[in-house]
Amino acid sequence: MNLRSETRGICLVVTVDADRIDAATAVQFKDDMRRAVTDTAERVLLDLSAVDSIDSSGLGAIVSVMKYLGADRRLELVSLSQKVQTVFRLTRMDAVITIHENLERAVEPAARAS
Amino acid sequence: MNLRSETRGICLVVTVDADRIDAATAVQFKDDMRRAVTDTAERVLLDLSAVDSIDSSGLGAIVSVMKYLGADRRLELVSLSQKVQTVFRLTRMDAVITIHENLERAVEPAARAS
Amino acid sequence: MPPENHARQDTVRASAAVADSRIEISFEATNPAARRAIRSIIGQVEPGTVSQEDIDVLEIALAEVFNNIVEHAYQDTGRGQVDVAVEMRTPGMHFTIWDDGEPMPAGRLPGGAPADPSLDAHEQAEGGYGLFMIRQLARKLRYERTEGRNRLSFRIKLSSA
Amino acid sequence: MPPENHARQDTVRASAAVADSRIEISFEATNPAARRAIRSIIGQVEPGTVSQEDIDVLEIALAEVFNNIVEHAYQDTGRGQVDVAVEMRTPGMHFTIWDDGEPMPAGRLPGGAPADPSLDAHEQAEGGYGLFMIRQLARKLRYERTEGRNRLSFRIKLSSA
Ligand SMILES: Nc1ncnc2c1ncn2[C@@H]1O[C@H](COP(=O)(O)OP(=O)(O)O)[C@@H](O)[C@H]1O
Ligand SMILES: Nc1ncnc2c1ncn2[C@@H]1O[C@H](COP(=O)(O)OP(=O)(O)O)[C@@H](O)[C@H]1O
Repeated sequence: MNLRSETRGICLVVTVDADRIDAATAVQFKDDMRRAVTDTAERVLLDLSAVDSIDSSGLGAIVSVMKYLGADRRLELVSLSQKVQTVFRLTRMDAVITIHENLERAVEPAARAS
Repeated sequence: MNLRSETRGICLVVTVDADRIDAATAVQFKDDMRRAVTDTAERVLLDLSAVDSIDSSGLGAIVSVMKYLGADRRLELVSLSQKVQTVFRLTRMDAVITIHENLERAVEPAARAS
Repeated sequence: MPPENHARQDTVRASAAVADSRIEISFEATNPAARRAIRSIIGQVEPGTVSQEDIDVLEIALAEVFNNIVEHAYQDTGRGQVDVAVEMRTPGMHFTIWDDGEPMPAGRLPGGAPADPSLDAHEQAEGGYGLFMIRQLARKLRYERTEGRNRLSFRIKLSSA
Repeated sequence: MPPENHARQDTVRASAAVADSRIEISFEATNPAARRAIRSIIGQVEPGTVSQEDIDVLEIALAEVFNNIVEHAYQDTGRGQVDVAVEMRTPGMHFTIWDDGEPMPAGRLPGGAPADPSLDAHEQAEGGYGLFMIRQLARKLRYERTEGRNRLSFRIKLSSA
């Protein structure tokens, strides 16, 4: 799993450079994410703009990263494809995790307050 | 098989309104063509612009229409898709039947002389 | 692999009416083979006849079902055959899927569960979403354990584009 | 249909190395089912990895092979099963195709013939183009009649897009 990370103010932006987070790649994603988020800011923005689809294993991996971050740090998602949105909607995960339309919206002050 | 025909000077233009001439439709095509070309001018232009693909059965049906027209009347083809061209090239049928890029070219005087 | 061919026997039984709307696909229980099988099934849909949203739903449902077989029924051994019978029955596709792996827990299809809105994000379950999605997307979902095989059948609605 | 499953037996034999690059597809010998099977096979190609020209060649070759089985081996009865094993082996797809219909004339694969440039258009043959195209497009083409089944195998080259 290719991850690129970059600090933006109080946020760490992690960009996934793969077209799927699925059964075949979920474990790798989880491991690489844990490595990427060590010692970071409060907010981790996961940019999924390159990701076309995700399955329940990928979803499980994202939950596992959230568990790893614990109660004090937050994982938020950015730029979901139609298909990825469908998976978040079907599992009602869209009600418990913050999802931003794009990176600009995610880092603007209003979003920070939400 | 939907065929539309129209007289254009000394030509009868027959337009195929189907996306394939294949094993499933070849017999119908042959029958409908024979009906369409009764008592017509010397040149029959078969407009294939709507046809995406053809197979050897479709090719056989076209040969059968040419046999029906005999030595005095000619069948010429117009507007072949990439895939249809490939079939004519592979079977070397492009060397024995006149193929026009488009209808304008087919009906212009130069083409008539060829 | 013991390919006792129940899929084929069903074909023969069902052949009269639906024969030429039915195709069978078999693959080894690995993730790459499952993905190719999904593309192969989606490829059967006549281009332009079905909305992209319905194609997405088809892809999501099949991925969850096949991944469960690879991961749970065959326990990620990468060995074992998956047989799929696909029938076009307007307005949808009907699937029957067989495998020779482990049965479902307690011999029944688990319910699965969605995210729990009363909990924080980091307190959500890491699993169970697969079956919850399958149950939401598939109609006439039915699981049976017969003659040592798992048999799952369901229908996915496909509305026109 | 007597689905004596030689396709499956071959799977087991060949499974070790190529297992997860192999998918099997079965369908009834009708033109619509053959078309769906072709779409299903083309769908297995990862989108964007292969040139449109190579996809066209794949479609043309499979259409000729399947149409011959529908028309000649099963003589347009619409009854009879066609089993296809598809293996991805870079740089191409390898096919093995079985049917239970009539054997090839004289038990051998005919040559087929192209148009004859020394004849006028209206003097050309009406048939024989199918096999000629198959022979031009397929590599390692091999026909065998074994245990009452026809078995045709060949490879189609797929170069990257
Ligand atoms: N095909 C199957 N064969 C055996 N057990 C299965 C199968 N599919 C699902 N299960 C069981 O059902 C449980 C729930 O499945 P699912 O909702 O897909 O979540 P997950 O795969 O994330 O655990 C699995 O943990 C497994 O115990
Ligand atoms: N699968 C098959 N089973 C039996 N006979 C076949 C098969 N394929 C081809 N043939 C024989 O080979 C001949 C040539 O086939 P082909 O080149 O496709 O031309 P056509 O189908 O137009 O006759 C056929 O006429 C038929 O006699």
